[in-house]
Amino acid sequence: MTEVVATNETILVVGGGISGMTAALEAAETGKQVVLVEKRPYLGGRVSQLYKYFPKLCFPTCGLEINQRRSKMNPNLTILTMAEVVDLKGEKGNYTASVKLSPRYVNDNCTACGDCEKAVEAQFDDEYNYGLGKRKGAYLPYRMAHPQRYVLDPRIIGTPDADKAKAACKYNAIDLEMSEEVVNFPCGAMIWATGWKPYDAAKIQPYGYDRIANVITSVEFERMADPSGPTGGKIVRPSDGKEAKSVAFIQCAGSRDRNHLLHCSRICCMASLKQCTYVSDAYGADADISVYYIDIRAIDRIEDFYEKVKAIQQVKFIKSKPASIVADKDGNPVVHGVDTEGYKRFANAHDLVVLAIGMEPSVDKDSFPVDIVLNREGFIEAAPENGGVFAAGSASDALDVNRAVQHATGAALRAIQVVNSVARAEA
Amino acid sequence: MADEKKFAGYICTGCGIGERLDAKQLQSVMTREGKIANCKQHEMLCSAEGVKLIRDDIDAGNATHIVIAACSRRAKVEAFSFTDVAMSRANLREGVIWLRPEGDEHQETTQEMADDYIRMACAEVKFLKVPKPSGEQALNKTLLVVGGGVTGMTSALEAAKAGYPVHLAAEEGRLGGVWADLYKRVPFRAAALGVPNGRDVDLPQPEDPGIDAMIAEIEASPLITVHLNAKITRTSGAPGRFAADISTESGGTVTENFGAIVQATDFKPYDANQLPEFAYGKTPDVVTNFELEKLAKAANGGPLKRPSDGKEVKSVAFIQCAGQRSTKPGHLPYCSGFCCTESIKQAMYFKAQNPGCDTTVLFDDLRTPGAAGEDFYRSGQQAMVTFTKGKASEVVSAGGSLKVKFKDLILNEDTEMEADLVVLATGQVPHVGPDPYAQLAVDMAETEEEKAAARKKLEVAPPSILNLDYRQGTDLPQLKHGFVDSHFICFPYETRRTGIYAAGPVRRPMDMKQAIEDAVGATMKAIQAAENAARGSGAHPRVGDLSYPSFRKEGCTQCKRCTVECPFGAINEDEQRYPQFNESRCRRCGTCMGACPVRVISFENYSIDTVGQQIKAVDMPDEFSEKPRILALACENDAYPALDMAAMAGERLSPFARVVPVRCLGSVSLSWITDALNSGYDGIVLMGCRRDDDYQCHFVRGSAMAAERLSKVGDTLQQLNLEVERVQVFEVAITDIKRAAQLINDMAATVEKIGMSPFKF
Amino acid sequence: MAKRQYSFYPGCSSQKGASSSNYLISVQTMCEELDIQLNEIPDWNCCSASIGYAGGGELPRLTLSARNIALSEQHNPGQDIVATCAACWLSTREAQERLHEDQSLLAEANSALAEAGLKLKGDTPIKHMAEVLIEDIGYEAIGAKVKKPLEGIKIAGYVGCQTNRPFGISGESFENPKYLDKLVETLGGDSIPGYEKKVQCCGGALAFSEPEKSQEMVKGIIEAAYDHGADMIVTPCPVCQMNVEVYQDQINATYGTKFKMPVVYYSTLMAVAYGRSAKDAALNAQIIPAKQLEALAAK
Amino acid sequence: MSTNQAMVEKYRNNFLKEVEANVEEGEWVKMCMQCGVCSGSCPLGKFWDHPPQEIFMMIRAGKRDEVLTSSSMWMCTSCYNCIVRCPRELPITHIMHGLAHYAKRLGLVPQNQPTAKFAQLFWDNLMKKGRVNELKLGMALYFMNGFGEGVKVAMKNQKLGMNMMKTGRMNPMEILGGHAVKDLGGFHKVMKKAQELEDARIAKHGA
Repeated sequence: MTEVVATNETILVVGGGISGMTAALEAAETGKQVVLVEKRPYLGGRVSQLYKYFPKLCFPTCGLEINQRRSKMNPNLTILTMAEVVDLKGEKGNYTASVKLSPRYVNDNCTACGDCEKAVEAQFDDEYNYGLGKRKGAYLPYRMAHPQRYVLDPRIIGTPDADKAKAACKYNAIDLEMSEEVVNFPCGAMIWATGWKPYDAAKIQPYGYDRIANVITSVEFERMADPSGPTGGKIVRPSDGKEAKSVAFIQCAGSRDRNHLLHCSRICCMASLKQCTYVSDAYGADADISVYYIDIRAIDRIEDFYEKVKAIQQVKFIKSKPASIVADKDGNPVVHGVDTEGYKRFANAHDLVVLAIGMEPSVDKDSFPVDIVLNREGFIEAAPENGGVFAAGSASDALDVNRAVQHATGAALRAIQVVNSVARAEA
Repeated sequence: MADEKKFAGYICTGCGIGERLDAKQLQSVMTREGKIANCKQHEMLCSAEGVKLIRDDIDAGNATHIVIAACSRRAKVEAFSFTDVAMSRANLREGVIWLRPEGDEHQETTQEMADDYIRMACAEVKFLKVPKPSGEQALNKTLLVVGGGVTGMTSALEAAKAGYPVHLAAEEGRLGGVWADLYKRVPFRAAALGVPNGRDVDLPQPEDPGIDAMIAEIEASPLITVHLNAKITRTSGAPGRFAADISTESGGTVTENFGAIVQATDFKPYDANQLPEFAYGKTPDVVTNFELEKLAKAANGGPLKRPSDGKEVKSVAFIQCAGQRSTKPGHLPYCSGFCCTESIKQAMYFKAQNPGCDTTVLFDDLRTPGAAGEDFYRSGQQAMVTFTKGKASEVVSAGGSLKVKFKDLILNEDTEMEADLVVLATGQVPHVGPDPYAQLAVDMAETEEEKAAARKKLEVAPPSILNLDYRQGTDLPQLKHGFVDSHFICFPYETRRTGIYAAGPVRRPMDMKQAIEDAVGATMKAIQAAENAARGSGAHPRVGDLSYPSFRKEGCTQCKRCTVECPFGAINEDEQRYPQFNESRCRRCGTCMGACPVRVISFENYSIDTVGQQIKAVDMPDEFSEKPRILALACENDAYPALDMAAMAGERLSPFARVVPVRCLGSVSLSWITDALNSGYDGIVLMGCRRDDDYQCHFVRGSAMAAERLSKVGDTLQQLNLEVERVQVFEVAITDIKRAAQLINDMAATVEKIGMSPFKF
Repeated sequence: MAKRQYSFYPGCSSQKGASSSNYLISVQTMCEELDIQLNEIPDWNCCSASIGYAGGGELPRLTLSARNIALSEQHNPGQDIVATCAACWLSTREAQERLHEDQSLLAEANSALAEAGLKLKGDTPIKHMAEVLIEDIGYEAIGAKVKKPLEGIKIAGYVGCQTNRPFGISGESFENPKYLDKLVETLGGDSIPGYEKKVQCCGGALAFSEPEKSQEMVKGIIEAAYDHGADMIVTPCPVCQMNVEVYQDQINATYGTKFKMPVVYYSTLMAVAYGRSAKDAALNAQIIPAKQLEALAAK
Repeated sequence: MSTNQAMVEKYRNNFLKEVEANVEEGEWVKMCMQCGVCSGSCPLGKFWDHPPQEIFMMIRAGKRDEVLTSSSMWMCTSCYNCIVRCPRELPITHIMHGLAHYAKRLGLVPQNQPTAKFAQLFWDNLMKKGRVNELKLGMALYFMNGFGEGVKVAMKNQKLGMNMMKTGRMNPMEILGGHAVKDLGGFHKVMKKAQELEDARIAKHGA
């Protein structure tokens, strides 16, 4: 039975992505007791699945390493993975949270030696790679996963694979008897940092994501470009593994669209510009890159980066929301539409089309533990009605990492204001 | 047992260490050579039982300095968390067996590798001390907020809400700053939930700016002291003990002490006189977006009048990106981010009091991001604001009205429109002090052009805002376009002056909502800095590190390398021109230690010796052994993890490599290099982080400083008659999993080519 | 089991001696087999399709449909209106939605209807026959009646525009509706799921005013069917059927093609699969005979 | 003064307002976000002088005559591709019909615009008997450009006609009477009233 030590001066942070980690660490490093709850088996969230950041083209794992070290070192921080908040009772300054812990089937004896993975046979789609690759039924989600502990896929429990894994472990780290449990503990304030999920590309029917192998999403492309990713960093066509030198990026794929997401997801323009550099780095003069856009939203200092990418000869910008994509006989996705600057109709065949997929907030208003003020787009609005619950990062709006971190740092202060007033009241 | 050192060593045989290596041999190395008699083995040291084994020794007073020979220092950190003793970890798992192939032919060299890591850990631990806080300062909860705009007011209010007193210093005679003239603000919220499938009804409208309410709140707060017409004429000290002279126009100066500082000086409106093509200054009917707010506020809901003749405005054109996103001299190269929604809002002013007024927004890319942004765009369209994708080229006044010439990018034609009033959507210029390194830039400039450019920048440098009495200049360092430097992705608030945080448009252009949110975050960091200073704990990224730099005064030659190289300007010079370390300004990167030619600077848990002795401890086979030794000094945040992951990925590393993690390449002392060469190392590989404008060094300049220092290492090599290839410096990222190992293997190949070092004794 | 009752709006082209009179015949046969009773809206009028806009303004056009719905409410109360013609369905359903959204328009339409003593409530569900089949009857029930599976007959499902957009069949996408393919499979035939022209426009009413432009598009529709080895094309829309079938001679003349692609209704297929005669399936009304269906019907 | 001139007077330089007030669904034009998906989606797109998005931009730019005298709107096949793809859910098909109708009302349609003529024939045809008489419509269509032209077209379509008759899908007898609504009087009254109300609303806006 898991024990969580907490009081009504404890801050509960929900979501262990960049926003949740930031909020939790900033509060903990100010001397506050923090419990961080993450649904996945590891921290880092979506940024752990990015290859590079715009505009610096540096590596998310670099900052993640610092944050992970900060969390390993900090005595004020309790981390619960594979955990979800199922209920929150009480009011600002005096809540009781109920957190559901799913079984990992691996205890903290695990040394991440990898013997169980070798022993297990069953394979599943690798969610870390958005299903582009496979992973074993016993797995370390990715090399830098923190906590550095293996996970057993629940689907192998009760199969011979589970016993093989157990037999292979020299450290008695595999516990097949683990079962779901719910822990209740007090907290004074809650920071909701559940981030975002990529919009379901199959719903954007004209672009044929569900019909055309060589139409993929920007998040999938990010995994593809990562040298530690499913293709070892090679930019290729899913249909035939052929090098993808002619790549089209389609902006506002699901965003700014009343048929899909009402809001502008803010990051997609920059993400595509960044991904242009992946293709250009990979194929140089042989690259042929097209960006189909409505407005390029390279806001503030990031304009520099837009200029930098515009300077790449192999990159074309076409002001158009393409009408449709159809596959030709060779499986090339052909993008149809009109260049609205002068009305030139086009039907351009590419090796690969990348949909700059929109950000859908991961805030489910029906299952949300307390009453909360949401906007029409589904993001949490700051409001006194929310009591001691504060959104951080992309739960509050479509934000890039820089803005998510700023916002999360602020959220930490909002929570501290609550627990400090509790402390003052009790002093 | 006060200062009596009791050494203990623990060798883990789990994870294959026991199978792949001769544990007896390891133990004898530790006891005989490492001189650690109290040495134990365990088949799973990280287990509760193994940890207890160690804990018991410590609690029994039998261990004050311990060596753990097991996995990487990055693994099992929580299990091996013995904060009350000095600890060194020998990396036998990721560092040796996972990087080495199995098989008898490899056994000897692999074992030697492991033996050396034991020797190195034993050597290191002897020179480690458990850091104790200096108690240099007590808790000072009071914050200084510089800037009376929305950003500064927010910072003050939020700090007060958390129970922290604030002094708010405003340049102007009233609060509100650049935002004071706003008639209305762009709505903060997106459309409310419950409007059926996103129909374009009930969309957000321009709303009260809320400035007066803020001012009232500030005046009502017992924790906030406001200084109007105030300048900061001197700032000294460090987090927890800042002292600032606040001088007001009346001539009076008060000196107050602060725990931390927030600079929220916002922006200055762009000077539109640099836009003659748009007839600014030629006719009063061309105004900037900032000036329009004044007109709107004066009209106060009534019809907006033309400045020239007071005629009611019936048609207005907004020119977006005026003097922005342009490389023309005098223009701003960046996008100010706020102007698109600002113009929509202002167009709606006209529509609100006269729906018949023609309002046209000439834009290139309309930038209304997020939920609230896109909703407000539709809100403007609902109000029948016309959006025309076009580039304005010229404004000419023609008989009582204005002609705006532009290229319609959609209809692809050069055309023009008439308007009673033209509004230029001009940008934000960060309101910051002079770049402290402007002078340095002149000195460092290589070409004459660069020098000239740097000089120009120096001439037009604005007056100081903080007047820091720091050795490295009066204000916060800048990165680009005058915006304050920080890792603006992962750690946006980490400026290069510990305890002083920039908030709002001084960091990057932003609208009011963002400035408010940004202020909350900066305030969080300021509060944290004050609290950590009181604990004697380091600031980001080494929060909790209680060590701090100390130096042997008698050895110091006052060369000033440390005071010049510190990336955070933490070190001053005292009246006798000795360095003055200001512990709580220090980020514990060790760059000063690396800079010091006479090796007098050290930390209790990181010093010339803790690394130097490891280098010496390595067993050095003779010239004819065909067993070269390659030293790799790797940044602990990027290169070292990359090597760990190379091990997990099954990469292979030369058995002749000996890898030592360093806090930052900036902390690398040339003495380590020369000692290593003198003691017979055949090659040295230094791996640090990217150091250009897009630097990844988490100590900002550490890696760059190191590179500069090491550029001179060639001379050392020549003096020793050694080939220059024997020492190489690389930028290595945490993702360079293959490459990190490859670079070391390449050095092994180089050594094979050029031969062993003659300096083996 | 009691018969399902629907208020039926056949539309002009289904009338005796009109261009899709064969559609009506096969639909009636199909309905007999499926126990569907169609109660024709007495004295219905033309909906003006989507081409009446030159002469007809907004209100007059809406009033045309309003009259039909009002008649249905009066004479077939409580019955869903079902149309077989895509244009009829679309105009009627659109009119009802417009009038529902705009109360002032509704009031005006009603004061017009009052001239003939009619009143529109406007709450009657308006369905296309395809909706009735897929949503009300279901593939299983449809398949249960099959006596002569369409074995070995390869059929391209051509959905066209107005049966598909903007309303379409629930659960189907605008770009790749699958129901005709499922229907063909249900009847034992071979479908062509990858038929890329299934929602290509045939030109609609512009087949008359802009024949060349329309026929260029029809050419593509037929070509793609041949490319996939189709024996025939099936469609739920009389305009599509007409445009794709009857101009093949002219297209051959213009482009030197040798098209002879039969184009039938889903109801034609069902009538045959249900073992009914060529006459009941109105196969005799094919300008390009559907030989395999004739053979099967003759068995 | 023609209604056209009257409208020019009334709305001066603001064609967008004129469209908003007088064109069916015209109030949507201002909501276009200029993405161009409609123009790319139109099956006859390549035949439009000005595709839908451009028409919207021209309306905003006040290019009144160019828009209303254009034959673009008459190219709409009512396929609804643009409607279902428009990210702002503009009822583009209906706006095109509305513009076409408005142009027709103002008498600005280009000479011999075939769809304009056919659409008018269709309307007149259905208004006579309440139901379309395909035969008469077909004949009228053939001869809409005069007798000589008509004979040519008729000859070209002769085979088609024969086929239709053979298969019972065209009935020569329709030339006499043909299908009709029974309550023709009532039908005409209803439509007359509808037209009156329509005219009244138009008058409110000045045309």
